[in-house]
Amino acid sequence: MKSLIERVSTKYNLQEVVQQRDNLVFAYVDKELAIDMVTYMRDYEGYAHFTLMSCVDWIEDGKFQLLYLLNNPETKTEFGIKVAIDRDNAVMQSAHHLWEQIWTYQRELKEAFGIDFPGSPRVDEDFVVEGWDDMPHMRRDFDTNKYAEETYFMREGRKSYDPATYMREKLYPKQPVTAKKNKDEQ
Amino acid sequence: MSNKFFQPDRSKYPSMKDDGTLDVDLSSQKYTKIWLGPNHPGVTGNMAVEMTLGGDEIVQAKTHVGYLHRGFEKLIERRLFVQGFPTSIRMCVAEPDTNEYLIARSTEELSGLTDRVPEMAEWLRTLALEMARLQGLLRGVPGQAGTYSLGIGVQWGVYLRDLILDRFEELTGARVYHMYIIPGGVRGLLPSGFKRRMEDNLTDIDDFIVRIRKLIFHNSVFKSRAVGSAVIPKEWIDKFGIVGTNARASGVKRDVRKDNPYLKYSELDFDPPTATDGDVYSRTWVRWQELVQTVDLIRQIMAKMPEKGDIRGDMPNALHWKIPKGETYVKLESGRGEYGMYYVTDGSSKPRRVNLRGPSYTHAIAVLEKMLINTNIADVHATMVSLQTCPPEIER
Amino acid sequence: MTIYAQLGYTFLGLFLVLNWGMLMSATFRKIVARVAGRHGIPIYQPWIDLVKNAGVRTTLSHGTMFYLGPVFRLTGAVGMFLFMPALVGIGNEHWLNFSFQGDIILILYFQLFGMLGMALGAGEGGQPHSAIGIGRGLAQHAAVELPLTLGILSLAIQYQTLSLVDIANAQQGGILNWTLFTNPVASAAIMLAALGAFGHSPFNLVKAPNEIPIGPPTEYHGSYLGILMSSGAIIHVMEAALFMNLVFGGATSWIEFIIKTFLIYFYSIFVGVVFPRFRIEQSVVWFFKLPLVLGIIAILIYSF
Amino acid sequence: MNELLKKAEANASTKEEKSFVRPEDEEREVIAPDGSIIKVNPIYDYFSGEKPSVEKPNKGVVEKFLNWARAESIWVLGFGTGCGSIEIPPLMTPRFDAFRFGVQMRPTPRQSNAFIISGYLSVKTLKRVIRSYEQMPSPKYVIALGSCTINGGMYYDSYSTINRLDKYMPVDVYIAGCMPRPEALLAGFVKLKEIIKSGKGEGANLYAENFDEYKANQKKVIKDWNMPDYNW
Repeated sequence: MKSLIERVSTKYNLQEVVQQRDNLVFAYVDKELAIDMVTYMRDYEGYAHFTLMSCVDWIEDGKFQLLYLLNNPETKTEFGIKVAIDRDNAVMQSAHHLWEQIWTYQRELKEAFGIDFPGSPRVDEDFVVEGWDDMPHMRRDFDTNKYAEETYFMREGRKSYDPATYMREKLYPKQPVTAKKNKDEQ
Repeated sequence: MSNKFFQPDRSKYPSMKDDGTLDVDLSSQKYTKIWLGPNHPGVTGNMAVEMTLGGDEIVQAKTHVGYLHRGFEKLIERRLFVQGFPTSIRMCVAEPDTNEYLIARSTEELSGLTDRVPEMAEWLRTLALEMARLQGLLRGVPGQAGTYSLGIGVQWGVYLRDLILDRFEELTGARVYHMYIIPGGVRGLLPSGFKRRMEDNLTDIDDFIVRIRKLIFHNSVFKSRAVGSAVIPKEWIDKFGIVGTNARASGVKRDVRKDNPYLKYSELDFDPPTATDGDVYSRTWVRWQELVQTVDLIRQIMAKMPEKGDIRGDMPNALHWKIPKGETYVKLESGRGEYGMYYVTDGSSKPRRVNLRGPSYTHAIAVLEKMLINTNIADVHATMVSLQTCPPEIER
Repeated sequence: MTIYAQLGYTFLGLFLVLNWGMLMSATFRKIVARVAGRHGIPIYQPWIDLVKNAGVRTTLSHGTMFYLGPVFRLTGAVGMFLFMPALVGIGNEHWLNFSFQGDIILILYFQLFGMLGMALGAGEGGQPHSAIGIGRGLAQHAAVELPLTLGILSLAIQYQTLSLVDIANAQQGGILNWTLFTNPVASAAIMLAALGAFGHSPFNLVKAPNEIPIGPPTEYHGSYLGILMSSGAIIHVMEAALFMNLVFGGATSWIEFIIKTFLIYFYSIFVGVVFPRFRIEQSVVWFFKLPLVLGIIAILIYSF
Repeated sequence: MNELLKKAEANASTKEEKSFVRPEDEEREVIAPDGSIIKVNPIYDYFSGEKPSVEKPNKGVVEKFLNWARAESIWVLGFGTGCGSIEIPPLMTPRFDAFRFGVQMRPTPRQSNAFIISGYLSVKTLKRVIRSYEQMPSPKYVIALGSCTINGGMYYDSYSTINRLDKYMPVDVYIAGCMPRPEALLAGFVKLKEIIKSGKGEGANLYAENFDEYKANQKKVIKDWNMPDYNW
């Protein structure tokens, strides 16, 4: 695993390499080099099994983080290739020619985050939601609670509590709210 | 087979273009469009297959998912780590315990508390996971014959599955959604007499295994329909990312329990079954062997597991639990194949992103659409069940 | 006997056959349930279903032929009954119905008539599953008819008649006089074809509950479905009675009728419970193999 | 920048015009077998858009007898809409055997008179549920399974699932729990039988009476309404 990381990181200028477990590595790569690197890993390093394509919305940095998680069936290791793309102009090169199932992931990401993958088959079709007219539903700034309250009918009498304050009120009703800080919350 | 005379001339069918479209004029009366599902007894769960038919043969198939979309991944982002539990286990109803393990393991690993989980809890987790696999297989193996309208096996199988659910109820207090595996360990020890009652049920299941073998695998009609139907060639395994029993039936031995052993699987003696043909018959056969193996594994676990011990490690206060920034991917072998969870935290008391990777995501969309082309409409249901498609894990 | 008395007996017989058919279908479901380990439906469930279907308020029509489909089916069922001798033998002349007016060919025609009417009616419903089910049903029916007709023709040559009453009467006087023993090859062809005629698994691809739910009757509801259910009950008994008269020596009393039809019907269930369903081309090929060969041999034996 | 603006404009204009009608349902010209050209509008030509009407029950003993038959022969539509459908197989198999109660599964809406909404309903499924429900002949009954149909349950804040089922169609029996056990379902069937026998199971007429209200609620959540108002 170590030698692989060294080999690849000089070739593709990897950043923030994190070895999470013995068999799991995450690393950032430049957007332009990403598909190239995925192809290289598949063809030359034996990472032939594509496990997962995912996306994280780092809204405070204005970035989407795409993840291509590859698996090597020989060495039983996993390599997560991460790409940061701009949140306002979210376009990424399509990888549908590499594995047959990738167009599904890209179709889902297009719908859930609004990331475009030009050239990917059926990328504009609906995936899970139908007739959606709001902003892409997995973005952080989409407030699902507000949407649900506006769209659906709440039943009267249903209440939600914050568990921490509710338990404190129920268990220690006489204690003032400005009680000592919990010791685990350091 | 004898049906060579009845094969239509497929050379005149239109073929699909690269961008997934098909040049079919529906008003030309040559083709019909039929929806299989969502309201159809022949689909697994709640999904739909939009089929363009030329005669009885499928020219093009498109899967439509999302009928079970609940937005789990969004909801979990709004909930505390511990509140995420009851939400996340409902992601896939077929084997809910797998979700429990994944989310417990991810949070433990990211907060660096993996070694606080006591040994007894690891054994109990293994037991719960194997019991979940067993109840899934008890539905799945006869269910394959059920797709060809051999319903008797299904009835026996579901009855025995109910017995396993009874044991779950005894162990965890619930029938379907158990919430047994929690961060730091499990919720309870084995009740007294559990092993004896479990052994009784396993004896019944042994009986069933023998009978189902006679009923299904020695049945000429089942063979004539399942052999050579819906074949997954070996080259497809990496190309499509096929995992689990579907890959093993095509001769590629891929099992997370062996490849990346988790929990106590390294101490157990088992060998994942394989077959070579990759058709419906071999997939069912592999699953039947796995049923035998799972029964054996549960016996091994109950024999090797210690009688008593700590079941829960020391964990932070659940209401004020914060996990430092990090990310991980945890996976396990569910009855349907590699089942994983990508978990990202950002230092707050709520997860940043949770992404579930279900095996059906590949099997039910890319593989199924490819495989259904040129099959008879009568085989669609059998193909879907043999791939073990489970819609809730596709759309979450 | 006057025509009115004959009509009275015929209607009484029809009533008996209808109820016996419903009881038999309930028994069939009970048996399947018991094999599965269940308690099963109450034995009177089909009658309640019938009343419930009659009480459904909404009735939709897709056109005239949609109305006529169940009517044709019922006509086929009643037609089969009218020209089928229920009981034969001395002293049972009033249970011969109108069989002196027609022969086996007419009965086979009525068997097809119901199906064709159903095909036209269900086709007008516009449901694609119905269309597929009809296509399958007619293809399979053609395959079933071939060995069945060959076997029947063999019997016709053997007994030198096409009249069902004469065939059944010729088999009286002992179990060894049955066609089953006097012409075993033709009997085998007929009884193998009977599996297809009853339409239970493995030949139930017309209705195929988890492929094309549920074939031709998909659009039928309410009273239409009630008519279909009752005509189905009559047809099952009548087909069993046809094979009883052809192969198993007919019946001389209602008790014998009930026992024999039940056993013949049970034979198809017995096969159906443990076998999955064929695909349509497999089913057609199956009838073109052994049953067809047996049918041809049966003809050849009596031709020379 | 200019290009981006143009793209945004293009997107905006297509969004307004975006039609949800499926290609096979679009208005088009079809060549008839005799060669003439016919204009068709499938949604209105192939389906009837007429509103349902209240179908009054019979009076006296007849209706009582029919209600008894309806109660003893409940034909359930085999449409598993949510995760509650995992408890349907145990219900129909040796352990619980609902056949004893006259409960049977039917594969087509035309032949069923009871609808089990098994758990949460996403909007996408709700559309299909409404279609199936409207195709069922009157009298028809709805059993709502699980907490999610009552008040949204644990999906109360989900953007994809509805919260209260009774705003979209009349519900006869609620079975609470997540998930309800098969015994609870059997109890629900017994309750439904009581309701039918006492003549209170008039959900279909309720739906016809308050048709406009139900339709408005349905159209509020189903953004891509591409079917006739009432699916006969």
